[in-house]
Amino acid sequence: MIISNEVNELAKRIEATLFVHGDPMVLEELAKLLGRTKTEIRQAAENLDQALISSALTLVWHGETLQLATKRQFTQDVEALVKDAVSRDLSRAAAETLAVVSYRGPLSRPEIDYIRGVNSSYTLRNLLIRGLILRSPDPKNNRSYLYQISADFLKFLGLNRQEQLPQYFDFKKRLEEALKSETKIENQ
Amino acid sequence: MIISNEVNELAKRIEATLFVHGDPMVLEELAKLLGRTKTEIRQAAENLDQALISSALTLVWHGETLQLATKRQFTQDVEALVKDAVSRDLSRAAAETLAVVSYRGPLSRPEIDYIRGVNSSYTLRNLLIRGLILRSPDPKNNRSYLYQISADFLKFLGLNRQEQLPQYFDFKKRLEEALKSETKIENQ
Amino acid sequence: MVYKVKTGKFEGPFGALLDMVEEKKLAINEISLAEVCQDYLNYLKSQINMPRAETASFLTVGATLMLIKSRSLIPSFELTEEEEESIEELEMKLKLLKEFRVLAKNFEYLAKAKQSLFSRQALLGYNFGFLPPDKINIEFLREIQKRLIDSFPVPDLLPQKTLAKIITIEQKARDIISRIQSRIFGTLDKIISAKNKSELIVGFLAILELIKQGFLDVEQKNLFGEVEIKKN
Repeated sequence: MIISNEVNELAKRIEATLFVHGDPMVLEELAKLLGRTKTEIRQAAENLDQALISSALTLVWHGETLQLATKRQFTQDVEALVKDAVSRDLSRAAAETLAVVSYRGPLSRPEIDYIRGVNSSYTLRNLLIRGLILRSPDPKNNRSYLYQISADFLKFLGLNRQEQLPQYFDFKKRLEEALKSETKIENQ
Repeated sequence: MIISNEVNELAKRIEATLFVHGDPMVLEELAKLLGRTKTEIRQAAENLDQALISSALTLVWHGETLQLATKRQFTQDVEALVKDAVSRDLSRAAAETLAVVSYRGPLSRPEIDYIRGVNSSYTLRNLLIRGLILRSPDPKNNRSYLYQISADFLKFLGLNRQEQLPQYFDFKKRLEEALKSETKIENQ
Repeated sequence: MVYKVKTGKFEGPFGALLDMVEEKKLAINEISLAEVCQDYLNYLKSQINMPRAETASFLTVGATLMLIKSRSLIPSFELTEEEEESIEELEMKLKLLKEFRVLAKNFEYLAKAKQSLFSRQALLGYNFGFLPPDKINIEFLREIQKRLIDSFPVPDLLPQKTLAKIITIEQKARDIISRIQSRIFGTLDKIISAKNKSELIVGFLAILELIKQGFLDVEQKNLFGEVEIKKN
């Protein structure tokens, strides 16, 4: 396999920065650090994505963040090296809650409870501890939190982007139609 | 700049392994981990060296060890990043993690996560590189670390021993109770 | 060692109901819901350790199922607009949950496929000796630790009240039998004589149980008349 990859300088600077940063890095922060605009960063990152085709590494895009990770075909080689790895078991309640958060998030706990018809606080706490979901204060209600999936969750499933979730666009659309008729979400 | 890089599979496995491991790795260990001979590893590493010409990363050969690192021309970017990461005030999450490690350490990351109700891996890294906490291998579990307050930080606080922290025994007891109140399950 | 948060073993009324519909390989509609009504009530009765908060939501779904079942038994049974809506909502929510379950199955499958991506630890290999942050002192640490301890989740005690006034299905059934015996016949409203929604639900459950067991006979004299219940 012969691949031509003319990688521009900015793409490489991004690669070096993400390599050292390790964690997902916000595009905005990357732009500030490298003295470029967010658009330039995004473009160069696409470029880097292409260049990584022949590498063991890949870019994980999650929301406004970027992270460097190993490709899925190397899982078995590297997982033994990882300390305190996330347990691979997903209980049914956990998988169901993750499905709701993946396709409907960011959303609040009452909204998750409404869809599942059951109190999700224990399951959410468990997923937070495992780092599979993130929570942030609800900008509309500072006494409440919004939940969304994390980059770690995508990596856990072996995915690079949220859009790679099974049936992502298809399901999101159908879901919105189904919920259109339903406006009464009871807030506690 | 057009470069042809036919990277064989073993070279990529080495790349993935060194990426996750981070520290220099002895050839012998790499060979054992990937189920190949040292000669094969050495050959594939030469191959990887070539492939990395167009990357921001490079292979550092040091005696019998190999390490993946950023190329020298990106030193400035990387240093800016690192300086930025450690010059900031402690986030709320970092302060909380520091308090838990100070009062209840030595303890493992899962225990810290459990007490805080969120994943603490990022904040622990930050505290580690600032020298506020120390980590050591968990004698009971070789895939886990234990974290504790550093001697430097204790001194900085004006204390000789952890037990001199205000309300030490009271808080420690309550943290222990919180851990005990929930089911412990064996790892995998 | 991994610490795992205790998760409730109850999957909630929709989850349980969906299990029953799917077990019989039925589509989600009024006919199938009427069919699994009895299973659902039996399940409800068997769950003696169900948390109180859960019981309330289980009973609400039970009430909607009772409406569906009643209409299938008594075709002229009139439903209010609100009741019609609650049936529609139940169907909608079951369909929605079914969709999410398919997606959840995909996640479980992916998780088992062992294809996780791994990244590097942040700032690996860097060591700065000792870099203490500003504004950190003993008192600050104590305060942060205290706040964390104070925020530990306490067990849900709140729902205790919710069920205080709800009578169990068995109690209500006994009560109705004795009232039927003394009055021979009466209308549904009078027999149930519910003080609140929860009691009405339990009363409904009891009546249905008795009809099914052949204790009672249901009669509606004219199309919009009251439903009369007689002892057989």
